[in-house]
Amino acid sequence: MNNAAKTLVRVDNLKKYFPIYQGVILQQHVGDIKAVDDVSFVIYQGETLGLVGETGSGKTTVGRTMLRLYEPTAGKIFFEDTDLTEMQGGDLRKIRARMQMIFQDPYASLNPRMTVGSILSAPLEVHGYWKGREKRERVDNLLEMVGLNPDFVNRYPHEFSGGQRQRICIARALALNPDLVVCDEPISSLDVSIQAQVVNLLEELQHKLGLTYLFIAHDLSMVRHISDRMAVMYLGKIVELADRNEIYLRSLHPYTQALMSAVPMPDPDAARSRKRIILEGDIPSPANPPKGCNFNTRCPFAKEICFEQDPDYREIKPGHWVACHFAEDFL
Amino acid sequence: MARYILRRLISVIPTLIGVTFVIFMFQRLIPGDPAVAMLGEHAAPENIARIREQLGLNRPLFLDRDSLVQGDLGGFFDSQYVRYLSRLVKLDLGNSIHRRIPVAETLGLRFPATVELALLSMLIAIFVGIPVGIISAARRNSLIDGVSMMGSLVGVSMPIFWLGLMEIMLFAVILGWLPTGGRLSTGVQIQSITGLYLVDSLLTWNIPGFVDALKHIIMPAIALATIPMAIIARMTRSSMLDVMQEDYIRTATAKGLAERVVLFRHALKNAFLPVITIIGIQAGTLMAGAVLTETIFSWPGIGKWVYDAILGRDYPIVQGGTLLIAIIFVFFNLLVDISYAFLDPRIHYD
Amino acid sequence: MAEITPQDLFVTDFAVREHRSLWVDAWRRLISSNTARLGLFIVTVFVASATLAHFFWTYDAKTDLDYALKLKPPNLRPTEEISTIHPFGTDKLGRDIFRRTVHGGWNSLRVGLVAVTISLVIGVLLGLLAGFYESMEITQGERVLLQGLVGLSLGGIIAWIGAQWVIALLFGLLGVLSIVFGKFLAGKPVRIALFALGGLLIGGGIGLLGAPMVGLVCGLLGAVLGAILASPLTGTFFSNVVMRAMDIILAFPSYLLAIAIVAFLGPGLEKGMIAIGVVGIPIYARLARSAVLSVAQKEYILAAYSVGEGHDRIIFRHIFPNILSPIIIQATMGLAGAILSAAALGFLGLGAIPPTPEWGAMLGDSYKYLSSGAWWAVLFPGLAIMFSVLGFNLLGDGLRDALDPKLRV
Amino acid sequence: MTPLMDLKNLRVRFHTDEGMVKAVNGVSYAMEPGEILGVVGESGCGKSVHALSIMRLIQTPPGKIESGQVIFNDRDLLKLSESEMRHVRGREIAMIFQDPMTSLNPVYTVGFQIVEALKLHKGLDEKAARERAAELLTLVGIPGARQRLDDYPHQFSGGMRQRAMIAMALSCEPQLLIADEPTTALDVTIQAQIVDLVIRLQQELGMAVMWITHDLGVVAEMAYKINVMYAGYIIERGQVRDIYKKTRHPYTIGLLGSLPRIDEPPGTKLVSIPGLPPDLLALPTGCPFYARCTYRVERCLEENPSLEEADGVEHTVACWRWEHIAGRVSS
Repeated sequence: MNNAAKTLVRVDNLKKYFPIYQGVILQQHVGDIKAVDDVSFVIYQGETLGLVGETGSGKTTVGRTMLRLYEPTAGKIFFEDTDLTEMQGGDLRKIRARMQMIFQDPYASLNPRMTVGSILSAPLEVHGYWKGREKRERVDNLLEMVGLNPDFVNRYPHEFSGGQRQRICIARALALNPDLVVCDEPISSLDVSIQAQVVNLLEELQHKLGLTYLFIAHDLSMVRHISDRMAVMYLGKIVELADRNEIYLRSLHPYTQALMSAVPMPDPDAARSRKRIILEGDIPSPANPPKGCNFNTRCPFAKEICFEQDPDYREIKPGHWVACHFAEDFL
Repeated sequence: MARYILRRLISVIPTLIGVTFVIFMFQRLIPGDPAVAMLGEHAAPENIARIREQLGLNRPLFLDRDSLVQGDLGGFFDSQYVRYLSRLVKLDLGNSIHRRIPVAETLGLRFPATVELALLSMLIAIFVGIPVGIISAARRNSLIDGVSMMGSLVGVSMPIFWLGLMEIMLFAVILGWLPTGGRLSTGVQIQSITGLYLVDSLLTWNIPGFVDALKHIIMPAIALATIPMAIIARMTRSSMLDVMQEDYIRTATAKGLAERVVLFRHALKNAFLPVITIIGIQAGTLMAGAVLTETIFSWPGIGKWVYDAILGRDYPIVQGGTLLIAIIFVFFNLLVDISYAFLDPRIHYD
Repeated sequence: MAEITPQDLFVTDFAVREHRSLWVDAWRRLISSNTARLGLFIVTVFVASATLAHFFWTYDAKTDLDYALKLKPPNLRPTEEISTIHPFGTDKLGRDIFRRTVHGGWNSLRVGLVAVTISLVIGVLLGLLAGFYESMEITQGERVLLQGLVGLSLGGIIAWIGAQWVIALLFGLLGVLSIVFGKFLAGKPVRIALFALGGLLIGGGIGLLGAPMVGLVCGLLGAVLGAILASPLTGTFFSNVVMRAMDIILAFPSYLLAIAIVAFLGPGLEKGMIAIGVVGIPIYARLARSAVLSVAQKEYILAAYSVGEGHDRIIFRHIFPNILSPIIIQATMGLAGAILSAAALGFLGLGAIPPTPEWGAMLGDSYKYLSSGAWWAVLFPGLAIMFSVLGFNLLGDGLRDALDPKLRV
Repeated sequence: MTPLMDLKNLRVRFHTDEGMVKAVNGVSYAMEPGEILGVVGESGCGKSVHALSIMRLIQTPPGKIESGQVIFNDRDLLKLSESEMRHVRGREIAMIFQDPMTSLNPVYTVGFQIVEALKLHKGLDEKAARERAAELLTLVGIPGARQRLDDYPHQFSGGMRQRAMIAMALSCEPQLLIADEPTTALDVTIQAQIVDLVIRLQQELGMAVMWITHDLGVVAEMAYKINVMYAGYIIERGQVRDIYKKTRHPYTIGLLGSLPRIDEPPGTKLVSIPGLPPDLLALPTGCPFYARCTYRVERCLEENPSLEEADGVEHTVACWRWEHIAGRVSS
């Protein structure tokens, strides 16, 4: 993906802190969980940007804050040229039609008391573009598009399997013809054989409808498979962002390198012969991140400066962004 | 943990203020003039005026705006509610209308009788209810389980005053084994130390006194214990069943521990938390149930007294009794929350 | 051997579970359980007999009196002495207990039903809103409303002291202003000081019109209120106010509070209904709130937001249908509890006014005759209470199993 | 060499309201001492149930071991009395579970839970048991082990808890460790730590390990042999290289095809398995994979193939057409 492509979303210095309150009588604000801490990136029209990170890295929060499902603490989010952080009420609801989301848990993201038909027609009703017969046809259409039998409109979500439910979620996200779809771990609760079905469907739909994806997941190989470019998050910050091949072959951040080497490989020869970097210890709590570089508690290369100074997130070569003091040394 | 306990303690204060407020507002529920309601329609006007003055009924309820306009800041705050609160702090609950004696004094005198009854009932409820619940859970869907759960459902559905009457009919009227009511037979004396006759008679080694007290207390105690016993048994069972689904129970079994150890060491402690909550609530409810039970068995406790007061429209007694029981109820709930801190290690960090 | 392509397999082989709505599913589970069927049977018998008796078996309690038949034991066959049949015997006024028990059912069940309806409607509404606004960010419009109302109502106290109702309006306006200019000096102490000053001027200035002391008090209170209004209130505030009020009702054992309320209100069936109903509110409010809190965590609520659905749709289409199960269960059990409470009130002479037949009152009337051997006057109304309560409890237990979310996929 | 464990025709059923769930349908295989066996399959394939049946931890009712033998150290575990079985559990066969967050009792300290097992099986006194527990925690790589004995499980991170679980399982030096998806709930970097730890411990202590997982990637680098399970059957079994390199069952082929690889070249398409796993309430009489199989013929609908020798060492496949498939895959 070259930089000449049209920018669809630009996120500038986005922060989302969840305050922690404590106190015996009056609740006092004693600190923050820095779920997203100063994150900047762009998403180009028609591409898939992958966002990987482990538990607590803030990847889900990035997706939700980007759609203003959470109020951002600071920073700007531009969708085309409009600043989402300035929008309110009706305007926001209108623009939400153009940015949709697919959620992680297909069992929790469909209302068990609503039929598939009413789940899919809800967005159509709210925005009022389709009415009566057109609406019903649109619903049938959507179901066919995601590979479900349109006769299922009057069924309830509990009558479907996880993979089928996730298809319904995809259909709902596509109901309003969005430009951007944030896929928040859409496959992590599905079985392996079903995962591939859903990923193939997503790819096919992107092709057909010209969608732009932000694909959030913890499964590195799957993110690499589906993305054009990918970003790696650690403790609320993006540590590295680059093209999918660049980041695999020439990653410049020790965390990315460790992550890549830790990914299981379904090939006994390759798995046994490769060099693995086993990281020590656990991910620190985002309520109490270490001083200096976030990764210094586990980094095999940490030097003095890493414990004092937060590294800049910089474009080290065209399209390859990294936040490490010694990134130049890995070049 | 200290922080948690402190926080719970402090959170009780607004509740207690609310409780006094509600009880204070009871007076407003009386249709017409409370003073007339107390003295009757035909009371002399000067008596009514005296009562009104005595009870401060001619003061405003909360704040006196007129005093403020005159520049009297003290008078502004001198209201019925403030007076009521300041009397409460001095443990003055007012006087009984009919008997003209302080309510607090009589409450104090009658309190031990109620406590003794409630305590014994609670012990019965706990020592029967919990084992029944455990056995039912351990032998789920067995005959024992079916019978005890059906039994406890009947127990929950039991009008306790009716159960009391049935007991009297069977054991007192038909069989004649037990006395119909009261706390002691005439002529039996027990030296009062704690006010609890069962304890006092044992402390003074007064065996005939103990037996007599026991004979009197056993029927009301069982009647009162029925509902909490049934509720505790049901709660213990469902909580045990929940816990037994947990992964750590499977871990314990996979370690090779005997079923008994898994049940009593690993399941019970976890299952106990909701049971404790129920016990706390039931302990408070027992005091309220005492109004009915004490009435039927002529038990000279607070409940019977409040009942008589309701019939006699002796409002200060009803207010005082209600306040005391509500405070005990709040106290038990507090106790439950604090006991959590000792039972659940996770709470230290909340 | 022709091989099949994945496309051929795609749509045809979808194993979908049998089509059934969740309610139909629950109903099937309900009637497949023995306890629930027994409960349903008992409840039906009581409801049907009471209703039929009320409409088709005339009974005038005021004229029902026959001293000749005072306290006669049950007889199933006319004898020389008693020419009428009394399957449950007669009471102290010679009234047929069977007839009174059947008619008493109408009153007892009615008290339970009305009381539960009162607690259910108010409690669920409060709990639903409290839970919703606790877990959701409120919209700008709701924020203006909330802040304006808080300004208005707290300002009302100051207005009452100052005897100038315009003060309340001004405080309402101050609250709204705080929202409209939410970003103005946000988070800075200066903002609080400015609003406090505004409150001081509104309260003190207008209060001074009355008397100096009034101006002083109103000004001080106004300053405090102004400072409070400086920070925009959140939904949590609303929820806290509601739930603290509920806590206070819950601080009383429910029996006792109902008894005390009726003790002060004076006896009567209607008063009993209200008292039992009011006392039950917090149970439903708490239940609804905690159910809403757990439902609000679900991703389908977030999904509804992200397709642009508004608060009204989210509350009534997404949240409400999903919290119904625990409320239905509780309402059934609550009916059992309310019937018991009503009987207790009646027994204490605080419920139905004689001679209206009501189970608790019938017991209260007759228990003094127990020592003279009239067991039937006590046994039958008591059994009626117990069985009707048991019926609702059984049904509630069955409903819990049928609607239990843990069993649902 | 006599096998450590010999499973013969194990069948497990669950009697539910909806009907009888055929969870495990005649599973037979043998495990050598000191071997690492990978058991792979998607959810509902019976892999966990068969492991729990070996330990006799199936909840009865609704579960029931219908038939079969579990010969372990020359005796049939399924015929032992409950008290004899208790001596097997924890001492001869130990087990660790999927979710370390819920597998430790929250109201007892980690130390207590390890000491409990040591006292039970080793007859150690309190002091010696504590000493040994601290050693075990050190062995599994928990820093400051002695102090951490008195911590409650909620004070441990997920990875630490799984380490503690492993320490507990190892406390009595079992001959077989059954690990039931031990890393599924953990992050990739933590998963790498745990895998590394188990491989190291297996080499040091020489026990056999059964690693149950849905991820063909995880077991590729450590297992000697792999059982692939589907709908309660083992459908392919063999040495690890044969399974990955000479894959013969269409399900295994599909499973491998639907797994993206971190080292895949751009433009790779995932091969998904269409459809859904069969309903265990109503298993077809023929091959359970029939409905999803692209190689199916009429015979597959009528007869269920049993495991037969395929090419490769100890490689068995349950498919009528494996030879035909072998020809196609290699070409």
